[in-house]
Amino acid sequence: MNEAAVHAIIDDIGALLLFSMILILAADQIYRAIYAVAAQSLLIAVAAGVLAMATGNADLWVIAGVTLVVKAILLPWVLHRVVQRMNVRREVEPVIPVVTTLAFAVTIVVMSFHLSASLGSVRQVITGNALPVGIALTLLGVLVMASRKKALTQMVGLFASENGIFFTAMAVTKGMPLIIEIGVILDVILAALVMAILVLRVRSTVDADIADLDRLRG
Amino acid sequence: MDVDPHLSLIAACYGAGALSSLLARWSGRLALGVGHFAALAGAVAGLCVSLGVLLGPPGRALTQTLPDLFPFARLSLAVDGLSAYFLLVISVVAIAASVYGPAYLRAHSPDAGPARQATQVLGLNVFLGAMVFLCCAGDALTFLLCWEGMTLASYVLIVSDDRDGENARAGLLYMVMAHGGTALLLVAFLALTERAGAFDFASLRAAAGELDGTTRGTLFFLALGGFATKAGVVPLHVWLPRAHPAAPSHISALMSGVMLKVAIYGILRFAFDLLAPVAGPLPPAWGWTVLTLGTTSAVLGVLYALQQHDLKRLLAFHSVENIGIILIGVGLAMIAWRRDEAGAALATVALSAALLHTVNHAAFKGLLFLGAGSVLCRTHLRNMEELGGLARRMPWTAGLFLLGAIAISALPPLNGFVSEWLTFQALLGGASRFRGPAGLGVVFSAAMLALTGGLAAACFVKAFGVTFLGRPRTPHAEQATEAPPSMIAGMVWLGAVCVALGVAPGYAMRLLDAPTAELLHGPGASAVLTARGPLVLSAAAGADATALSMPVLAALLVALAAMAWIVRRGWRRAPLRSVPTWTCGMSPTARFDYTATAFAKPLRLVFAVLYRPRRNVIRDSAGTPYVAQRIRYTGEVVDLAETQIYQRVQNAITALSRTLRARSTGRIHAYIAFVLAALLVTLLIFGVGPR
Amino acid sequence: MVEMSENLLWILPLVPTVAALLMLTVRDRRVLSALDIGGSTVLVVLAFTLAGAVAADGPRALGVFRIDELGLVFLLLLAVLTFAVSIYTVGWARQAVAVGNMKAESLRFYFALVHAFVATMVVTVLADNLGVLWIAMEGTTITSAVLVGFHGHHHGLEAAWKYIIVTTIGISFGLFGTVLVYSAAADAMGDAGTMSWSAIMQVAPALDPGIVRIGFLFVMVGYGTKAGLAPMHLWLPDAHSQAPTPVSALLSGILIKCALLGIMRFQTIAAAACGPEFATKVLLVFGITSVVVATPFILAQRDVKRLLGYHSVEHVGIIALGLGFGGSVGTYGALLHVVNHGVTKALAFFAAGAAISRFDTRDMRAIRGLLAVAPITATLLMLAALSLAGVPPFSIFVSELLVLRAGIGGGHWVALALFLTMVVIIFAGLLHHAGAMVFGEPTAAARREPEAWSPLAAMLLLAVIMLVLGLTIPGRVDALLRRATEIVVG
Amino acid sequence: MTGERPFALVLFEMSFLVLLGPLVTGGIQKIKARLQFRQGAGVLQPYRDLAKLFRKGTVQADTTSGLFHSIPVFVLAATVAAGALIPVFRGGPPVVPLGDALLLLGLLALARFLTAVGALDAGGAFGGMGASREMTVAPLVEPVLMMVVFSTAVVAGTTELGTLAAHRGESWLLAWRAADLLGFAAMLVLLPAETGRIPVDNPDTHLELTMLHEGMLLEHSGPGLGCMMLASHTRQVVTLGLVAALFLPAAPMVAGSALGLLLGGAAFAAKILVLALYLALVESSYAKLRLFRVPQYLAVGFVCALTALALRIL
Repeated sequence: MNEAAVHAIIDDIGALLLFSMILILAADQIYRAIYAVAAQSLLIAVAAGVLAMATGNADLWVIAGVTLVVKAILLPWVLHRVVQRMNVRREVEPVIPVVTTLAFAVTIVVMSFHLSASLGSVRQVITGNALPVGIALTLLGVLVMASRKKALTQMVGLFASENGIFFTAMAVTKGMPLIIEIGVILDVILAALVMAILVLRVRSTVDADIADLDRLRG
Repeated sequence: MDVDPHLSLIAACYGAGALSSLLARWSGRLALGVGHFAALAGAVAGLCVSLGVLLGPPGRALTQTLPDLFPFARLSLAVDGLSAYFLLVISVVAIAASVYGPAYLRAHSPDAGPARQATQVLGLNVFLGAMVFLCCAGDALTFLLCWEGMTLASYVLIVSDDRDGENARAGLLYMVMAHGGTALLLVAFLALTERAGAFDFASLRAAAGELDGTTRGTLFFLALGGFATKAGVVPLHVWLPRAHPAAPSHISALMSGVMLKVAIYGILRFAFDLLAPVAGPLPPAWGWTVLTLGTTSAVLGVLYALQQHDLKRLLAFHSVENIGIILIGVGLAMIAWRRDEAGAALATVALSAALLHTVNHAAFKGLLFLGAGSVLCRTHLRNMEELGGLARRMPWTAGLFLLGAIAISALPPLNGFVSEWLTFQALLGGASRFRGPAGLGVVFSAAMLALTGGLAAACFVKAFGVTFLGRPRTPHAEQATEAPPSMIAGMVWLGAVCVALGVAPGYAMRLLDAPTAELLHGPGASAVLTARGPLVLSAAAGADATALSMPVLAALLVALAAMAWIVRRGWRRAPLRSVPTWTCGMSPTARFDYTATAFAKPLRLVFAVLYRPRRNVIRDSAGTPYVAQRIRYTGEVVDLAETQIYQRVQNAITALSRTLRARSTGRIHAYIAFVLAALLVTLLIFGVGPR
Repeated sequence: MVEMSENLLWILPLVPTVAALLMLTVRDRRVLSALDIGGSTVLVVLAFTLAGAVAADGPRALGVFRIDELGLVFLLLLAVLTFAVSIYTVGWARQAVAVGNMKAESLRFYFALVHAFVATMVVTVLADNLGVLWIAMEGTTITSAVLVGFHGHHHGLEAAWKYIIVTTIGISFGLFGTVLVYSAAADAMGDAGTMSWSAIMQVAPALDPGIVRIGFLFVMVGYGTKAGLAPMHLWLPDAHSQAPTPVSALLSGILIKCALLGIMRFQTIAAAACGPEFATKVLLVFGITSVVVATPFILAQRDVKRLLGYHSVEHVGIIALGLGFGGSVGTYGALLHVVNHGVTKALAFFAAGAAISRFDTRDMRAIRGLLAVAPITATLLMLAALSLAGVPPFSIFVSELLVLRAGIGGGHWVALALFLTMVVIIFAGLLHHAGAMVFGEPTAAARREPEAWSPLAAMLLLAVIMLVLGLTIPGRVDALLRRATEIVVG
Repeated sequence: MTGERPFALVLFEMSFLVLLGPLVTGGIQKIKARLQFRQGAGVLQPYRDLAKLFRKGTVQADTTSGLFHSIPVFVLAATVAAGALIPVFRGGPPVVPLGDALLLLGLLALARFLTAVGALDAGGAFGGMGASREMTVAPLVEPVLMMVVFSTAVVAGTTELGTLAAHRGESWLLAWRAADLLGFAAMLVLLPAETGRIPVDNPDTHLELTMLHEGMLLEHSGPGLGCMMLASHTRQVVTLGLVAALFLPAAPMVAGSALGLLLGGAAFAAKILVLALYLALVESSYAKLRLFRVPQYLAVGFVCALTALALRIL
């Protein structure tokens, strides 16, 4: 299929990604957030597939598969299990009001578009609006982590921002080298496991959410 | 350039001394002996080297390149007249200190472990070596390294003397202020080296040649700030009266007598050598600043000294005063220095006065600190209110201390008077030369100098009288015995220097030739001051100039004293009865003796503006207000600089950081928010490039 | 010889990995320590052989690995510190097991994790491929996070959580930056993009400045978080203070430097693409911020290990300042400071750890009179404090001098004034704390048993390096640093 | 104008001053007595006192150190040596340069220092009190004296007293400038302080707590006390001589050294007499000041001296 179509598709997917991100931001229940991030990863996988078709780059197919398996299925499942294991309150507890968070989100999105608008020829390398969307997703994911109490929501935010990076990465012509992508994903999995272990250990030792501990200060 | 074996010899001596601290592993006593002997050897070698340079052919400088330790700078030594002169000053006191040291350390702290003795030996040798090679440094890096080595060694000596918190605090204050000073010096030096592209003084001189006025001034004032901190110039002096008393006494002698002078060396080196404009005089602002600082330090130093009852603390404050006197001379020299005849002559007188007072102060202040050390190690008391009556128990120490007291009070026929006389003459010459407000300012600082002299005399009447005379006030003082001979020997050496420089200063002028001629490009000291032969000091080159002949005066005094002695003895030996002191018929006890507080009380009231004295009287009367059973009086004076500046700044910083730390959160969300914010801000500031 | 030394590139990371795997199989403490020391010894030997080879004939490359002088500086520091740590750990582990800070059966996991951690750092240093660099960096985070929380009490876990979350965020930013730079490279090279740093450097001047700028900023903030630059530093005092002492030494001594290596790699690219002053300006800002921010927390600190943590923030700031002042002098000074601070800080952590184990507290108000209890440790602590404060004849003075030179040469007067003021204030604070701990009368609670040999040996080793580097810069070190400087400055 | 003074003359002048000292004291006492309508003792009384003292034995406090015994000797020596600096019979620098006004002040200060030390030696309250007060007043007097000396020295370009006197020459009050007047006024204010008389000190009392100088002599007795008394007489005349040299005109020069000496001596005696009269007047017309009023009193002198200097220099 031709450039323009790919651009259009990628842009649409980017829009959907942003939408899912906003869902995560606005989610009032942890499960919803988890489902949203799963959906997001699914979209990433789709995008990978599209690009693979467009560029005929076999690596992208693999990446699409791995993303699908790991990030759209495995990690959400892990999160889900953890939530069940430590039967916590399912509501997402915001640190700052959701509305404020959304306002921040809007500014971030605007800024990232403004920023990438200042770029030159290189924009052809990254397909369509992948760059601003990627920046936005990454920052918004971090915004989630900063504005939500529960450790699990923070993990969700982390994966969301990883998704942003992935989106940009694969939108770069011919994607990144396969081995790197794989390594990155493995790292993400390891990190997720370690985090899960930490969460559970704290839950077992002191009955509190690890993200609420703030005894170390100053 | 001729590589010189003598400098290596000095280095070898101090190095050996430093290494000998390892002997403490087997015997601390041995380590002390060997270490101090090595220091003595180094000092003697230093003395010889400096005399060789000073008395040798003019313009000859020893130079020696050091191994290239750092790729970015070549280390070297260069001993010109100025360096040699200060090397002389250091060596004179170092000889006394290293003779005095071992016996003092053994007597003062007999229970000291080998580790401590090793530290003290190591510290002493590193301290001396650092000072020597600081004055001999031929490049900025050597200078800075020795400068910091000097500070560090003295710090170690302070904190190692006594394990109590007081020493640690004193050391901390000292170290911090010294570090601040070093920061200023670093900037001043590096600004030059970056222009010169090299570290050696010759290139720095060349680089300073191209400087514009403001940069030159800025650099000078930076350096002046750094050196003034080390020299204990008011208001940068607060560390000095704490740190110097805390050190072992012979180290106090070195710190007060020599280390401060090293700062003077730095000021001279910077003002007249490195930064001096190629043509024309120094900027007047420099000289006036130094003169003002000097006058202030002189007056305030002695005023605060007057109210101290801790013997060593009192001496430390007097160091502030004497540094002030030296700086008066330096400042005047900087103001007066022109490249013409008369200017050079006046500057020569002023600078000679300063340099002469440098060695004089080193001698008598060293002597006084050693004397205080003997008292300390025999009575373990520093508060003179608890002493008294020591003159009968430690006659040698008392006599030598009195000698030092007369010298530091600038009384004839001793050396202190000579250098202050020169300073006065220089100031007078300046007054009649400048005219106008400048002249008046100069004369005013002369009057302040006179005030300083009088107050110093008062202060030392108090110090000597209360410490050594009257009745012993405590059992410790009662049971005091004379100090061991080696300590006496150390003091005798310095006393002899005081007398020699006092009675025959004309011969010492020869030593001032090289430094004055080099710095001022003038005729040199002896050409001006001893124009009428070494027996007569004259205040200017002319034949009709004011003259002073110390030898004749000394002879006259001796003759008159002899005659008076005969008259006093009378024709027939009159009987001598010994009775109790008259105390209105009561049986006299030590409580009748005048205390130091009481002695200084009138002056405290006269200068109450500066002292802000606090007093509280606790009067417990048994029920009835008419009968007082006991009255306790406590009074103290504050150091204005300390209370008004330092404590406020410190409190402000501490309070700020406390609150910051208390307010800081431990929530991870804040951490993340900071990271996010940092990224956003950076992107907004730096990210948006030119379209 | 040549291929031999290229083989070293894959052998080096393998050594600690194999050691770690072996450790998992044994339980006896002595055997573990023996393995530990053995592994680190091999590492040191190989590292120095490699250094010789590189000094002899130029950088080596093998696949995604490449060693040049810049990396070599960090590799040698890493090897030496690992060696010192392994010596220190002998006594430390015995003591920890004795007082029950560590369970004997979990000891092998500890040792294994340390070596895994070292392996990841080795990869970080050797990586030529920026992606591999990133992966290894994340790997260090994961392994060390587990180590930080190893003691298992909730303080440790809290620190570990903050550490892994915050640094992972940072590193993901780093990844994003890497991606952007990669895309720029892909743009410049036409179709086939590459992630190899050396290859990108070939085309660096042709890269699109706009996107490289954004990429560098992402990397700066991202890896800067890992390096503990303010204001992303908040996790650092927590993690470095909660980790077991040897791990703290590794974290402060070398890990944050590895992050700096990453930044420097990208700095070279950015300098080539957008002109040098852009990158240096950013580094300057972050550097001065770190120095200023660290100051009040050092002054008002009570926990000795947190104190050292904040000191790491300050010194990373100084390194960034050196890079920010730029020029060959500044960069040289910064690299030298990397080495000096690594060695000194490790020494400081060792001594502090010894003091803590004697007084059973990290509250400096409760630690008194260490000199009377453990003279040698106390002296070394004092020396380390003086060196950290920048007093000659200790190494840090020299590197700070060079940084200062660069600043004055560049005429950054404001930054210099701030820097010097803060350094003096910090000096006061640090010396106050150290003096309070070392001097005075020891409390009754203090343990008075004689000092164990192994910690002393480790500390003395580091102290000697600290002193030697303060008194002189040997010719070989100088040559190494010069070439490394050329690599950064170009 | 006047040639240099040979060393023999200097020594002669010195001994002359020493011999003159008690007479001046006696004279002042006599004038005071007359001003108070008393007969008063003869002008030679101080000589008689000295003679008696030197014949007496010594009573010494048992707590004193070896120093105490020799202090009077050195005090006397220092004071007398100061006398060698005063030009008596004629101005002009000495052939063998000895010193200048600064040295003179220094020697007097040395004497004062040793006296104060001796006063503390015996212990007991009075000596200490006297020493403390003396050393309180002295530092305030010295700078003002110094400035007065400077105010004339900046013109002559030297501080050598003979030269200063020669420079002053025969100029009489008409030739004075404002600066001279102010300097002289300052000097007159300082004179009682430096000679230890009312309103600053009171030489006539011993056991009154207002005493300064006399309190320091309390523990001295016999020949020692004699030395101290002689020293204070000498000190007084030396101070007067200083004033005379600085401000009062010298005798007109005539040929023939003998006649010249005679004239000079007469002129000096006259000058001393005038100043003695002044002291006596002040003493009998003022009351002793409280110690803490003394600084204010001296401040007057300070201001005068400073103004004199300003007029000279500006």
